[in-house]
Amino acid sequence: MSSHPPTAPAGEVPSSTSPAGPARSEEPLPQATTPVPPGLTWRQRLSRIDVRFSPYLYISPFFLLFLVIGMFPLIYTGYVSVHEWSLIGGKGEFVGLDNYRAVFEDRYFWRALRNTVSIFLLSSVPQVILALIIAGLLDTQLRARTFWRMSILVPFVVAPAAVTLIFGNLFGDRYGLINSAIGVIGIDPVAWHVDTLASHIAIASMVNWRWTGYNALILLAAMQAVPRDLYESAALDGAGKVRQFRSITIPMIRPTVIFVIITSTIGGLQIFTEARLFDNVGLGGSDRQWQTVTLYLWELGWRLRNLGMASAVAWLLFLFIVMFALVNLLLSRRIGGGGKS
Amino acid sequence: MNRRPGFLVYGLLTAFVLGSAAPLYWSLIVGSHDKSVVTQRVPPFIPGGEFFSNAQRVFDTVEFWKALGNSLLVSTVCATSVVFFCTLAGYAFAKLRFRGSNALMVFVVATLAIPTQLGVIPLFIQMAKLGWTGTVWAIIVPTLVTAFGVFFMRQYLVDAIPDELIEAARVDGCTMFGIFRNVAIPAARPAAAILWLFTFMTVWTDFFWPMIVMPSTNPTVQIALQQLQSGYYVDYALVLCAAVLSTIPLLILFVLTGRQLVAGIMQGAVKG
Amino acid sequence: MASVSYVHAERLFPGAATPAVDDFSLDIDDGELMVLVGPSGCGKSTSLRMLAGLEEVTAGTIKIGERDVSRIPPKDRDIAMVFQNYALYPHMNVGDNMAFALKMAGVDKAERKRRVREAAKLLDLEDYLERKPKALSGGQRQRVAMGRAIVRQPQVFCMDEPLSNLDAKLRVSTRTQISALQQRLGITTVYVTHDQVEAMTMGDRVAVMKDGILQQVDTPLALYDKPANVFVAGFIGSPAMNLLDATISADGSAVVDGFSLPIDRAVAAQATDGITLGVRPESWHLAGEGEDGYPIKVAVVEELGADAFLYGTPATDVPADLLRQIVVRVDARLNLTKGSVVRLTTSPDKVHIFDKATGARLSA
Amino acid sequence: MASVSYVHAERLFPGAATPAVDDFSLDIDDGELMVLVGPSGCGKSTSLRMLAGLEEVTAGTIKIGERDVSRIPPKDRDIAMVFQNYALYPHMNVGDNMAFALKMAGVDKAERKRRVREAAKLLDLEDYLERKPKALSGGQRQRVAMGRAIVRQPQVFCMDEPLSNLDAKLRVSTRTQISALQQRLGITTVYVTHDQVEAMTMGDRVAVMKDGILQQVDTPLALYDKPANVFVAGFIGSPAMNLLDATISADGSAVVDGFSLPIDRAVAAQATDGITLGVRPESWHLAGEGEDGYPIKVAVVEELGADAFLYGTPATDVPADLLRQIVVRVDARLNLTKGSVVRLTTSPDKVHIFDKATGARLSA
Amino acid sequence: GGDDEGSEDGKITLTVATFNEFGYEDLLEEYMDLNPDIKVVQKKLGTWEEHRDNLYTKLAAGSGLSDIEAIEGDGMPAILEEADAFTDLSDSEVDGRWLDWKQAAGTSADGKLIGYGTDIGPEGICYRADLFEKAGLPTDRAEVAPLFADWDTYFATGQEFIKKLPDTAWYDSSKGTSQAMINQLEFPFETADNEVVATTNPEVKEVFDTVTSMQAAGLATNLDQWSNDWVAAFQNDGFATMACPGWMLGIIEGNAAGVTGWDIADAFPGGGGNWGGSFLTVPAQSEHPDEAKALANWLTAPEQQIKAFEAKNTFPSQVEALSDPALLEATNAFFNDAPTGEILSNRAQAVTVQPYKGPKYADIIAAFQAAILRVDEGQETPDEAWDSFTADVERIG
Ligand SMILES: Nc1ncnc2c1ncn2[C@@H]1O[C@H](COP(=O)(O)OP(=O)(O)OP(=O)(O)O)[C@@H](O)[C@H]1O
Ligand SMILES: Nc1ncnc2c1ncn2[C@@H]1O[C@H](COP(=O)(O)OP(=O)(O)OP(=O)(O)O)[C@@H](O)[C@H]1O
Ligand SMILES: [Mg+2]
Ligand SMILES: [Mg+2]
Repeated sequence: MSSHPPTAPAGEVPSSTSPAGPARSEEPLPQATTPVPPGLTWRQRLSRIDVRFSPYLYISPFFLLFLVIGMFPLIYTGYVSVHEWSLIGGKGEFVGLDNYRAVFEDRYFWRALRNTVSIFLLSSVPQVILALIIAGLLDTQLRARTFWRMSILVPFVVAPAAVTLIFGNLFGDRYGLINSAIGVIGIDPVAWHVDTLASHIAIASMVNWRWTGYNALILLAAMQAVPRDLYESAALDGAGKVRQFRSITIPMIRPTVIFVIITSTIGGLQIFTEARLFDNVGLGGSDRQWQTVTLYLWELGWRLRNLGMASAVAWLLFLFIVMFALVNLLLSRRIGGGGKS
Repeated sequence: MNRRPGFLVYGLLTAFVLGSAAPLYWSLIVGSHDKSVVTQRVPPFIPGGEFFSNAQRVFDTVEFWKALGNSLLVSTVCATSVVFFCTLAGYAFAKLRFRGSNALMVFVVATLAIPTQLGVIPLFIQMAKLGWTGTVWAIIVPTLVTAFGVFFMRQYLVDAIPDELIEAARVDGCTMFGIFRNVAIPAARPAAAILWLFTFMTVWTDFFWPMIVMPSTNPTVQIALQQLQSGYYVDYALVLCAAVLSTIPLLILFVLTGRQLVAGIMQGAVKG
Repeated sequence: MASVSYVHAERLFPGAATPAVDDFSLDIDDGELMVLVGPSGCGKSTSLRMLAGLEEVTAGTIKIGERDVSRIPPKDRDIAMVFQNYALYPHMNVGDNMAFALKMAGVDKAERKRRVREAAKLLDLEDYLERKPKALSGGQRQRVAMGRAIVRQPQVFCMDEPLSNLDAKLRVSTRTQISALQQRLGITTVYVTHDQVEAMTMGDRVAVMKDGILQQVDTPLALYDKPANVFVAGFIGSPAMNLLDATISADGSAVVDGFSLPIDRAVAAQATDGITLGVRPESWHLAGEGEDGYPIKVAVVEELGADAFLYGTPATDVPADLLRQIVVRVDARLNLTKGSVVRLTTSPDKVHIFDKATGARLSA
Repeated sequence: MASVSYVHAERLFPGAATPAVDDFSLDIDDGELMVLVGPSGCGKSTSLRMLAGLEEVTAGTIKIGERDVSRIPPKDRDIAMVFQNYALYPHMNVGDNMAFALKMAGVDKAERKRRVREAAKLLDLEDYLERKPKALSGGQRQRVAMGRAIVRQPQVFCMDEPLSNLDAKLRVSTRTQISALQQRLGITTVYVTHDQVEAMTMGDRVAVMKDGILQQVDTPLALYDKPANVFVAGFIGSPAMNLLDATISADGSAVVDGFSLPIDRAVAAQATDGITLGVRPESWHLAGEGEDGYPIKVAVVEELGADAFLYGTPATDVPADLLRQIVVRVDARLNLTKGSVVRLTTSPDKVHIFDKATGARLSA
Repeated sequence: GGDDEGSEDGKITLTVATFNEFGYEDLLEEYMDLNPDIKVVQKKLGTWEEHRDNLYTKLAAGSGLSDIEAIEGDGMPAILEEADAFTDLSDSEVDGRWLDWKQAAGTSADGKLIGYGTDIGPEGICYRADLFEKAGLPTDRAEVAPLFADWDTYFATGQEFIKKLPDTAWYDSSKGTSQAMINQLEFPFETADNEVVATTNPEVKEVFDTVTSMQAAGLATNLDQWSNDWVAAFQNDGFATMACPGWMLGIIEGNAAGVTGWDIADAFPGGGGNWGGSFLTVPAQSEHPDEAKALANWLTAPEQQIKAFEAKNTFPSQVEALSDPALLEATNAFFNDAPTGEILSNRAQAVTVQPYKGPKYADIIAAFQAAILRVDEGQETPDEAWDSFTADVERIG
């Protein structure tokens, strides 16, 4: 039955030095005690090389491009940040940490930081809570569930720039629809473009509008992965719907909640478009009421044409994000009750 | 349990959905009236008939056709390239054993947390040196691959391709690339479609980077939108009409592929 | 504790053409362990879940004791359930898992603690109370699931394939533990399985289901000895009963593949059309030298150590087919070469006779 | 076709302290069906995958025929493999799945077609050639996986638990089909399972592994009759052999729970320390009236129809423990009430004797 | 940007980047007719700020600028700092073409002419005659003019006005008004050698104090100039007057579409004032600097500027054009058929002082106006606003 040709043709040169080549470290050579294997054919050797190097070949496009467009800029930002560096004139003198000091001494930096944190809190906290509620509602035996899921996601396809223009209109200080609406129920118009907190709420609401549905779907996916029999078991154990949500759903999807919180943290600390387009000046208000750190970075770099200082801000922003992500992780662990065991 | 949800659930969901749609509807209302509508005490609640004349003005005021063309080109090229390269890398990370794979994957994940703003300045300097600022290259090149794409494809392929399938193909006589072609690509197809969509949307909606590298004379859709609002006076009928116009392509895409998009988001999550 | 009755209970899933459980009537005595058994999809789980209140009863009623519970929410039925995947709360430790139902019922902390400790002792789980489920082996998780049911001291236990996630060895030892425990506690138990060995070994009585319809309820041995129809005959027993289509010859004996087997004529006479004969593997004998017998060509002999099973195909003109086999239990040390032909006999009182058209049992 | 030899083969996973397969030597004859059996994680799959080239051999060699294949890539080993999950290419139809390896090998289209058709006929898959795997039942998928291996006409078949995804009934019928097929094709086959019944029924010879180390290789019956050590004794046979720790009394008989059992003195004398006695469930007899015997309190009697197994605990002063049980095969129709005490006897030639310290067999 | 440059069928393509409304559409057509071998493409942006961001980005990138780039007057000093990046446009042909101060503003420290002046922004006061009538004020533009003779009478009239019509502010924004007042100072923020004196200059402080106290008196709308609400205020009788350079007429007309009653008075408090006006430059990046210079020359010649004025009210900065009958006879229907040409010409001649603009001028005045806006918005008291203005100026350096 064997229809195969003999595998080692007679003419094959047996290589007495074993053909391990680069394989040495991973596939040890046969020990002296075992007989040296007969030489591999050229084809077999090729296929060993194939096995060994293909993975690197597959990942290399990513890493090569990433080195150029991701890694290099990252490090270069650090380099720029310790130089005087103007947008037009380019590199100037080495100034050490002066740019950082200048940033720290600039009250608008601190204001931008405050605004960023405030907008981030106003956007991520209600967003996660709302997303949890929506996900809970979607995690039922709905009719036409695809319709509901897609509807929830509609805001996601609206670009932030468009979102901001639309909301910028809705949040008009005197003649905006929202002020008209709250006027109906007897509330005085809110100066959305003047009052610090109001402007933060307005900007946060844009972020929330766009991302809540998206996050709800992520949470929904996690909820659906919760085995149904846990709910049945809990029902038999006497837990009502709300209790089930609290005692089963939330603890079970905790990792995903943390994931959502962290991604919205990273996103929240980078808010730019909404703040930039909230008015037509684009600097974050007369008193920088809603200037975020990224907008501040942009102002430094492209309005004041000081790339050195802007780079310093970029690095600081990075540190803040890392810090926030870590704090978040710790906090959510603690809150989630995962601290035990 | 099989109890169907009651009115409360449907009611609340309906409220959320209306909330999701309302701002878009409002921009349609404003965008289809003349500009006086913005300051009316009681705004109209149905769209008017000025949409097409407003749209005409949008095209007259800014280079909207060019913007649409640019956005379409950039989004398509980036999405396609991301899908190709990230499937390749994601597959390697998901299914191939090689030295350093774990460390490299950790690296990929870590880069997910790096804000785009961080690299903007050198990237800008680099683009300027290459003479690409102001051309679509400046947007395309930095998005040819994404760490997210690699991560996403890896997560998907880890489960989508049983190890046995790869081993079966090896025993059946496939080369490494043969396995990629015959086993990985067919298996990756659903995720690849989702990643394509996702990248397309992300690139389409991006504002920050195009704003820095693209001149207003060669805008993407988002840049064109911003130009409309930055005049000495803002004609909201015009601006919101453009907001609607800029969203229409994605809305169409969404209607066609929303199901996959929803599935994709949910998939990414369970495994993320 | 209480008895359980299904009275013409039905469950029709929305959109389904036929009910998943149809006209299901079954009385379970107080303290009895009733096993529901049947092939996949026959409606076992649905029946059980109807009792637990997890599945709506679309017609008929279900009673626990004298109380009609058909419309009562699960938590008020005083039932504990053990799920196939145990449904342990992964974020709670073993103790909390066991105490959860008591907590919901507002039992005070000291009492909760006492009852959990008691159950843990019974199940040899005392050392694991602080562990999370994922730090337990499969068998331990199974015991925790049992413990969670026990602490509640409910009127009825419902168990849905509680052993199917264990490996074969553990399954065998655990099933005897569950039987023993159930007897000791004396709590009415409904136990679902698709494994007939489990059904036979555990049940006081066994209810066999197929396509949502109850086929037979009886003690394990009665099911084995007097299956009510072809389905039960084929389902109960391993290896399965040999079922042979036969015609009745002029002299009243049954003819299979051209070979005639002696049967009880009185019974055969009741058949409307053809008949189906059922012979258990252990009911065949090898015919002696020169003795007449049903000729079988040996395909495989499975030596199980204590016994051996011979698989073969009728050595007749009918073309051989790997899928239609005769199984015979033979002596373990008999040396039969593959391909040789053996001749089988049996005695009329060991042949089960079924109506071919209806599948119903004709023999007494 | 070819024989297969493992020569002191070892697989040490990077980072692991001990090899997953250690000093494994095994010769498999041309055309033989060798079963590797053992508990989960014992290294069965690893051994098989080393043969297929999917797992590196870190020491020793593996030969197919006379050829050392230890360093040869899988595709050049001329091996076909059947995986537990079948590993069918989901996007190809059945025909393409079967033809894929031939296509890779550059076999021309007409020949591919012919060979696929032939295999499909053999496996009764002709009607399904156009279907995608997901449109097939579990049993059909299993047959496709077999077909994919068959069309290649390889020197060796490697099968890793090819039946474990089938339900119990189908598993039993399929295993006889695989045996029959293997005999017909006469291709050397290495078959991995963790199910000892499968091992016993299918293997020409069976290799029992534990913790990466080969324990015993022999025919199924030889394993049953003469297990080389306590592990094999306990692993082979269902229900498992009763293993009882015993001391040797002054008169040379073995004492278990204070009760003495007669054994072969010559054998017992070899023991260094204590001994372990092994008695299969079917090797016990119920002692007659007045006769002396090992007293067992009946816990459960499992009626399986043809047989019954009695599970009980020694009726001694030692506190009862649900987990330590004596299993006895008894007559199916014997009516034993739970809680009653029976007395067991056996004969010295049916008692397996093992060294308590090493576990090695002492009896001949 | 630069990708569509170069020649097709031997033609030279020139790009002209402008912002807002320069009124060049027809002129460029005309130029192409006159020069068949040249193709001109205009790139138009919305605002100067946006145009400036774009311009600087391209300057930094070293490529991508148009052959002709328009520069707003306030931005010119900073551009002069980058004079090396632009072509010297000096040419005997254009000597004396512009008002002196206009030409000086386009000339770098080392005497290179970087920008050709296009227009200037002589300011009048636009007012709502209908609201004046309601408030019992005169409505005829000749009678109104004396009310606007100096800042004191202007503000005093305002006080009268708001007593009658409390829901309507007197002027559009503190920002616009303060801008008008700053435009009348000679060295508001920087000395001739570019020393920053913004916070020590008593004149600046006086402007600040005046504007904030008038705000406190209720004369201002408290709206940010150019904001959406400011735009909306045109439609809602939000205010009655505003400082009104020529180019503002078009904007008022656009924002106040449908509102009747606008008029313009031939008067400006404190004499005259200039607000805005732009330049055309030729970046050194241009591949066709000579052709570009020729085009810029042609576009800023008096005849062409008159046509631009007719198109978009951009008031000429060319000496010759000021006496052109086409300019002097121009009227504007929206402003009650006011002889806007004549009025603006008068206003231009009334301009006696031009503020000196150093390189930091644009940033400082932005900070100054932001400080005033903060008072308008009630975020800070005038004192606080002044303090933070001081800090901002320090930050600008
Ligand atoms: N939620 C549901 N909606 C519609 N049909 C269902 C639902 N649940 C079960 N069924 C159907 O009802 C029938 C009985 O299902 P059930 O789960 O009771 O079977 P089972 O006997 O427990 O099978 P198994 O041994 O596989 O668990 C099946 O045909 C199944 O498809
Ligand atoms: N890729 C790997 N890396 C490290 N250790 C491994 C790997 N694969 C298997 N092992 C270890 O090797 C040992 C043997 O594994 P193997 O899969 O051969 O067991 P098995 O006998 O097939 O078990 P099962 O019946 O569960 O399939 C196990 O202890 C396992 O943990
Ligand atoms: Mg079930
Ligand atoms: Mg295995």
